[in-house]
Amino acid sequence: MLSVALYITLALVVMALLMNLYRLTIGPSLPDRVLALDTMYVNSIALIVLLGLWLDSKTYFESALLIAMLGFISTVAVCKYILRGDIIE
Amino acid sequence: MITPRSWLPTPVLSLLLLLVWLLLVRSYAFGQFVLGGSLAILIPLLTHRFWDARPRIAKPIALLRFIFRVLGDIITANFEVAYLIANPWRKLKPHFIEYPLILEERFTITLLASTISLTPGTVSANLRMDGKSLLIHALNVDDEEALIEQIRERYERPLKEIYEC
Amino acid sequence: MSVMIEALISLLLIAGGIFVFIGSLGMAHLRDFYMRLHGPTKATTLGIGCMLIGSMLYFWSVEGKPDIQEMLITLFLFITAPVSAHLLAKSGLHLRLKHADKTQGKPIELRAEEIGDKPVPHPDTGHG
Amino acid sequence: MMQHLIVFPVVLPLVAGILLLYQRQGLVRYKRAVSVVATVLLLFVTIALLRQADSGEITYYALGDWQAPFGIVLVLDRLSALMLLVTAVLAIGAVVFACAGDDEKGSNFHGLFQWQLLGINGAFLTGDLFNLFVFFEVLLLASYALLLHGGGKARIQASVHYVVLNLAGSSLFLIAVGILYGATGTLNMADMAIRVAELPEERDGLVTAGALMLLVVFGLKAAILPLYFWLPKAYASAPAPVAALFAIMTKVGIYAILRVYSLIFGESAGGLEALEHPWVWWLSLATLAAAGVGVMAARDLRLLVAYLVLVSVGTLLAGIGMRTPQAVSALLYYLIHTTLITGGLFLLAEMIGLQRGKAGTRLVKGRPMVQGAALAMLFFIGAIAVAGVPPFSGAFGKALMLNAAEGNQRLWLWPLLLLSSLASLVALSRAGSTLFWRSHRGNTSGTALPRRQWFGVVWLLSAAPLLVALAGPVSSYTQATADQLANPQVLIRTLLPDAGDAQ
Amino acid sequence: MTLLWIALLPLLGVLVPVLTAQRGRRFCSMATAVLPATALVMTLLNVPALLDGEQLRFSATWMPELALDLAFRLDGLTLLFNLLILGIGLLIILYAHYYLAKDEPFGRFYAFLMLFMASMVGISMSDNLILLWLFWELTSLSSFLLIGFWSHQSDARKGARMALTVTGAGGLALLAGLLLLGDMAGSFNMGDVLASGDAILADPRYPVMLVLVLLGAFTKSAQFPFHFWLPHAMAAPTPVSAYLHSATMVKAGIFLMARLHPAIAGSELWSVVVSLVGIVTMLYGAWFALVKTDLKGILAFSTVSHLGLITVLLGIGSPMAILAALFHILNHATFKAALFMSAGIIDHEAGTRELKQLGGLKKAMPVTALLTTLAAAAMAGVPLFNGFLSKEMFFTESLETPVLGGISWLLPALAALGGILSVAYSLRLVHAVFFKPAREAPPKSPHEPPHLMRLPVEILVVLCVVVGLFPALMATGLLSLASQAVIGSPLDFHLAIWHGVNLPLIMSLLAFVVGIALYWRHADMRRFTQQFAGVDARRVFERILISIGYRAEQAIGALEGNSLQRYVGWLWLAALIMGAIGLVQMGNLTGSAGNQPLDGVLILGAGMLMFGGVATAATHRYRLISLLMLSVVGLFVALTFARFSAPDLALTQLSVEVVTMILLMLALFFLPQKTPRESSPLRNVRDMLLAGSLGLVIASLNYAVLTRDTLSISNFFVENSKSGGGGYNVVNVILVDFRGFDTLGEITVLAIAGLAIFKLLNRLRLFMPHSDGEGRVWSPDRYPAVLTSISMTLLPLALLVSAFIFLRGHNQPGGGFIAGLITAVALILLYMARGVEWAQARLDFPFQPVAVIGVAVATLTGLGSWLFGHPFLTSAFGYFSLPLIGTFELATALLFDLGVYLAVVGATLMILANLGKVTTAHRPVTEASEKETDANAATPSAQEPR
Amino acid sequence: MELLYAMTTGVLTACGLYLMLRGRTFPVVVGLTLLSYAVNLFLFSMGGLTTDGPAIVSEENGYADPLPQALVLTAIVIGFAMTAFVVILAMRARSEVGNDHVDGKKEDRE
Ligand code: NA
Ligand code: NA
Repeated sequence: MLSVALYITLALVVMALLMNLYRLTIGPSLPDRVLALDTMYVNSIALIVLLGLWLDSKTYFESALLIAMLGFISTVAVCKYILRGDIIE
Repeated sequence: MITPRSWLPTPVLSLLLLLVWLLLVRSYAFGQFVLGGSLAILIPLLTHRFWDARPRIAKPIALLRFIFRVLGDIITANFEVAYLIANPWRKLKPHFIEYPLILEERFTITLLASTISLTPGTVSANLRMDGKSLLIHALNVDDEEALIEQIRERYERPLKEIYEC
Repeated sequence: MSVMIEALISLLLIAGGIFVFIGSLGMAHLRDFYMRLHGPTKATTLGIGCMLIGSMLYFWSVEGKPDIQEMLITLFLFITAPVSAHLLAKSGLHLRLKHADKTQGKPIELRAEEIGDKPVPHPDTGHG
Repeated sequence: MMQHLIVFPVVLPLVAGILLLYQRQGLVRYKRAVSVVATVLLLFVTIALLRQADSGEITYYALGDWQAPFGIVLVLDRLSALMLLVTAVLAIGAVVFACAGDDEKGSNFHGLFQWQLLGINGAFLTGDLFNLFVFFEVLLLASYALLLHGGGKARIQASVHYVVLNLAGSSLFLIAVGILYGATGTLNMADMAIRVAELPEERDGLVTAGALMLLVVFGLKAAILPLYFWLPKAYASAPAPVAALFAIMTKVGIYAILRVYSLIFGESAGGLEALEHPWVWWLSLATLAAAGVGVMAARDLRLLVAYLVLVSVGTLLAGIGMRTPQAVSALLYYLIHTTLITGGLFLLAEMIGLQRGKAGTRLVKGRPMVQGAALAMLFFIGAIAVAGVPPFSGAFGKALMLNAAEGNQRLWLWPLLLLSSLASLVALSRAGSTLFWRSHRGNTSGTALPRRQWFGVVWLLSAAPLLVALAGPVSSYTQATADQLANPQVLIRTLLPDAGDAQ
Repeated sequence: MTLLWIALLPLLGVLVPVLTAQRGRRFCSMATAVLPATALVMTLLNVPALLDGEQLRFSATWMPELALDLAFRLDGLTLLFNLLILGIGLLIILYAHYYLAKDEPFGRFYAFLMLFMASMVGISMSDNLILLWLFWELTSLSSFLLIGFWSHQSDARKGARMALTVTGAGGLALLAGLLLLGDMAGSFNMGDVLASGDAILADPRYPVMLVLVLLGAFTKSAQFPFHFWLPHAMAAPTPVSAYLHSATMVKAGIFLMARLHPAIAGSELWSVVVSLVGIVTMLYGAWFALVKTDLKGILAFSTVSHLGLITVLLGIGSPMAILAALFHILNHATFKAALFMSAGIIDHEAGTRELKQLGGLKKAMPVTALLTTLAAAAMAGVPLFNGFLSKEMFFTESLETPVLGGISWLLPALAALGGILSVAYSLRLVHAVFFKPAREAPPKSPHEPPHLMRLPVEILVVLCVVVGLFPALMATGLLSLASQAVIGSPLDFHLAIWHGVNLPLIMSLLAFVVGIALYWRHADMRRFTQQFAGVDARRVFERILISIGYRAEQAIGALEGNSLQRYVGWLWLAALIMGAIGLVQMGNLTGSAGNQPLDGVLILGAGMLMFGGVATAATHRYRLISLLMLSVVGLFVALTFARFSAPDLALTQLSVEVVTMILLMLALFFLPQKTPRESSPLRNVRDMLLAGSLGLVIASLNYAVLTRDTLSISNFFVENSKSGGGGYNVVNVILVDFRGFDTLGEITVLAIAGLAIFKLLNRLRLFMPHSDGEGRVWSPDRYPAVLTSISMTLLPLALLVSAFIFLRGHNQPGGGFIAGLITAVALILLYMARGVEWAQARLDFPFQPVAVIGVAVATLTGLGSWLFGHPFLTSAFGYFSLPLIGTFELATALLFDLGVYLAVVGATLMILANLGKVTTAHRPVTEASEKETDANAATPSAQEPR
Repeated sequence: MELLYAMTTGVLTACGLYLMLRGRTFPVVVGLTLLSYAVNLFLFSMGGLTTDGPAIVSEENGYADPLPQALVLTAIVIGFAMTAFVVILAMRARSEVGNDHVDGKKEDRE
């Protein structure tokens, strides 16, 4: 049962990622692309979690944590760039 | 003279850090308490200079109540949004709303803005530089005033109560 | 692992997957940037949260001891997601992205004439 | 302490660098003292190492006490000892010269200088392919920083080319190391030699690809023909003491080629033996030709010296391309000579430029120099040496190289080497007569040059007569070095006593 | 040992004038003369031994690898030359003492002269081919210095360079020739070489060797067509012309041919080439001697001519011809040196060497006139002078030797022609200077020179006469020794003035009659020559050099092109070829190892990566978008690492990726936001092809490795990680222990990057755009409040996470590097959220020491193992127990990792914070020099980047 | 799977190589970064691809080859340092030369 659920979830996440990619590619605006990238980061946390379940291992927990943290920071940086140009001022 | 003020400037934060440490290490051995405890003391000492004067929590119980309310709202909000997004026949009525703030502290305003973003169909889009109003984008709004009133009563006033009295 | 727990975990996972999917779907197909912002901010965050809780329950039950590490990630997401949404919206407003026509309310951010400053020619337009 | 001596050439500059870099500000005198003392100590250490290596025994140092092939080992044989000594000698000239004031034209000169030495020494000592990469990066990044020391448009522009190309080269290095690791499963060069000898034939293609790509990387560092283009401008625009130190940088590439291919692709490699050979040989000749043309074309003394470096690169690589112990011996002698002399010439060019005021080092009529006679004498010595004219070291090196060529090799090497010598001679005589003879009439102006600068130049250029006076011992050392390189089995057995029978 | 001293004394003599120059010219001149005089005496002292038939040799090993010995010999030939070199050298010193003007640097002049003398003696005495070459090249160098002595004159500079170029080129050819010769003879020892003539002649490489050696000899001895440098060498002071360019240096080529005669001369090739070149040179030189109007020019061309004559004799090669050659060497040296010195005296006293301005000097300088006339008579071959004798011998040999086969009659005819010309120019020289009235007045009013200045001329002229009168007495001994040295066996000969009336005598007489007649009709001849446009060899030479320089510049420009794109293109092409060679050699790309199955997630990941890569490249003109695409690649690379069991890598990649993004965006602000479309489509296609092909090669190699079994040494690491390194995380144990040395280098690189970037940022002037690429002014909200609040909340959390990642690194994924980056990124978030000023005020410590301390901690950890007698970087770990806490592990590796952590934090902050700082609009100092910044650093308000 | 992996590194490498052949500093830097990602993937795979076996001792499954991982880690760090340097060098070059052409010239010659 769990593995079926895993498959279904994986499929959903994969589709989500593809939609992120779609938005990233077509834009049209810069914030759209950034939003898509940010979402891609978050969705890849899902991938990592599912990988951990699949392999029955918690080794990848920190990767997920870092993606959450660093994805946020890179989004902040790009937004700052759009807003102010100079991200450290 | 070493007072708790000087070596433990933010006890709540320290407690939180200790908790997070235990979450991280997945062990509740005494050694980890020692290690986590020292970090929980050390890190605030190192970082308190980065903290602005922060409003104190006046009513912790109210805070808890607030948190649970928001959690519940998040869940319902999500179902609502999911429905709005997934249902292709539903006509959306997006709306930009000016929300006049009564909160004054930046930190609490941030909490409010985050709460708004996480809950039903609203995203806080811009906190005006004067800190007096918040621009909110709502996905589907029939009555602007009702929404403002809802936010005011459900989130802003409790926050004001918790932090600013 | 009991069937009940397994079912619960499966449910959480699939629910998470659906939320994640819907979040991205919203981002992909809604009409303007401000609307697209809603999906990832809420649905995706909750979706990941569900999956994390599923994972937490799984390892809890497999290893037999309480293990709520995943809550940390969830906490993180709940702290950061609204902030990034806020900043993104701010960026969108700054760039004066068009909103769908049916949107009600005209924020001053999008009223060009009220900003008042004139665009300065960018030094790089001529390259070099 | 003696058993740790091998690691000193790495640790000493590392520690000196730490002391120097700990604070960016600080007493100039203190920094100079630390830097010079560290470099002099390095010289003593390398002399001791050379004597140790000259016994003929190969010694090694297992870092972290992890034996080869698992840990990283530093290998001291005649070749590495020689390269270390040359580096230290060169470094003393450069660092003392810098103490005359060049070091204060930007931040952190001495610390970076020491760490540059760290990278160079590490590259000469290491017996591990990936560690070689790491040290390459250390020395490259330090060289980027030093190249920029003092700033200026020309330097920046030259740096862009130099840096980007070398970064591209680093990527190729990783790919090549990766392939070799994938094909052989090891990183230790001695171990790799054993494994290459035993490898099934179906892996030959992989090893070939890895080895040849590695050759591209080393060729880039060594500045072989289609890859040398970064060199002239970078060297010509570098601050003088840095340019002087750079004289050893191309030799790092040459060393690497010599080391890797003699060790791994020696006789035991079967079908893969000497796989680098045709490339090195033909491209070295082409390099020699291009360098000769460049020498004739250069209109600036620094650029001229840079092309002379390139001539030496062509010559040295030709020595590798001949692949006989005699040729290797010849190239090593030539290497000592060319490193020190071109280093000295870079320093000298700076002094000449300083005294000529606005004309700088451009080969145009300029004002007469205050200390023209002494500078002219040094220039004359350096020019004679570098052009390969007796009575100085270059002539001996060149004669050795020519003599080492055999059979058909002579047909190619001799004309090219001799013509490039002629080009050098013509160009240098033109340069010398323009700089020292063709000056404007009238009063000399400008101030006397600091003593430290004189010391640096004299120190390096004195190699020219010394290498002649000591030609016997030096060349017998290089001959022994070449013989040692021709018999990599000794090194392999020393590092991997258990695997010795595998051959 | 005496031989060594003879060779070395002149060399030591170089130092004498340098050291004594301050003590006045008289002292200096005398001191300088001492050593060569001693060497001369020592040479003469060896004559008895030589006459006894002793082999005088000295040999010491110098450089066995090059077969180079410090080997000298003294035989007849050497004796002859040593006498010439040292004897005339001494006279020249005397002459120069008077010749040089008061304010000229005589010390330097003497030093150069001694250097030349030493190298000439070396050539003459060398008993080793390489040694000979060394001295040979030294003569070129000293000649360069001496010709260029009056360096303020353009003539002198150019003449010097031309001489150096020609003789230097010849010297290089000679080196090749001598190396070949030594190879053919199997030894570089002169004796061995001279003894292996047969083997050498039989060697197939003989012609090549001969040509090379002769190139050396001909250039040095100014043989046609390499003669042109010699007349221009006359820009040198006259003592130099007399010494180098008539008496000695130009004889070096002749010497070489004589010296190597037994080894290389026995072939037809030799006879034909050498005699032909000689005869052409002889006539050519003589002709120009006749038409030149510069006194030294006439002498120079006559020297060329006489050298040609000697060369012909060596080409003929019969024993008597060689004898004649040696005799003429001696004779020419005496009369030509005398003539040059006379010319110098005339120049010195009259202020000009131009024939037009000279004339009738007989009255003003009678003694000089007499001396010059006598010397010129010797040159013309007038009987009773030494020149007559050797010229007679030349005529005789030209008649007797069938060198040129069927046209052998040509040789005596041409020889006679040479004689005619030499009579004519000698006559002209004397007549025009001393007897004919002057057409114009000379610049100075001439008078006799000081007596001692004339003394050398007198001595030489006396020699000319004495040898001419008593040849048997004066020259037989020396010549028999010399000829024996060349021919190898004693030669029976008799020198006499009168051989009866024979064909050579008739040729001599003919030469006189026609020669005088020719001078009579000199004016017609001048008119005849003036039809031919004069070719100035020097100008041609200069033009050739300039054009070579120009062409070289163009060629190198075309090759290098100052184009990074081209350089990178070459690099890729090289890699492509090399990789492709490996692939071609590979029989089967797919190896034996099994293929693992694919799944959807893998396909998605691969697709994302490929798409991201292609999109990055495709959108590169829109830089920010390209960056976002790059970010996708970075994210999925991290996920790939995670997928293939490399959690450490995933963590590292993630953190590096974010920092890289921030960095790139910081930089992008100051760069153009878009790339102009400037590459031609053709170029784009070419680049794509190149990149694509190399990509294909890399992919193929990757595939080939992946489908083969690994043979890795890694099991060792897995097995020893816990027991030997004390950690469960093998990757981390490799990093901090097994290969800790790599890591030490790596953090050093990081620290250097920080330092290097600091250098780059120094005095950086940046243009701050007021608006973005579309012309929109920036948002006025510098620090959005929401972000500000959240950054403060995240910092302690991030630090905690970073501590967690750091501490667990040894056993679980993590480690100092990742922890360091997390810390740094969290701090950078503060910079972004609150601005530089705010953050800097709170992070009030400089970053450089942090980075360096990091390296220091790692280094000290490594050094610590020395205390326990272990090699650098040996790790130690242990398990300790404390009450309540239980057992825990302490490892030095953790300390090492702490160093890594500090280095990363320090370096990253140095990079990012400094950059952020530099780029901040309201920083007060933009162009502050670093020194000022450094000086300010002491004050708390200092604005320097850290 | 191996084929797909190899194709991926190939495509990424090619894109990086292509960008490095551009004439402006920024694309070159981006290309360099992309190339180093590709190279890291390449180097990483030289020990083979292991799906379930992080090199943490005591997990029962087969281990991934830890050595390439350690090498890649070092390579990532060094690559980061180099990228940082070259980015800022590009900025500096622009401020000195006035444009961002890799050869410091405005017009393209081809
Ligand atoms: Na979000
Ligand atoms: Na900034």
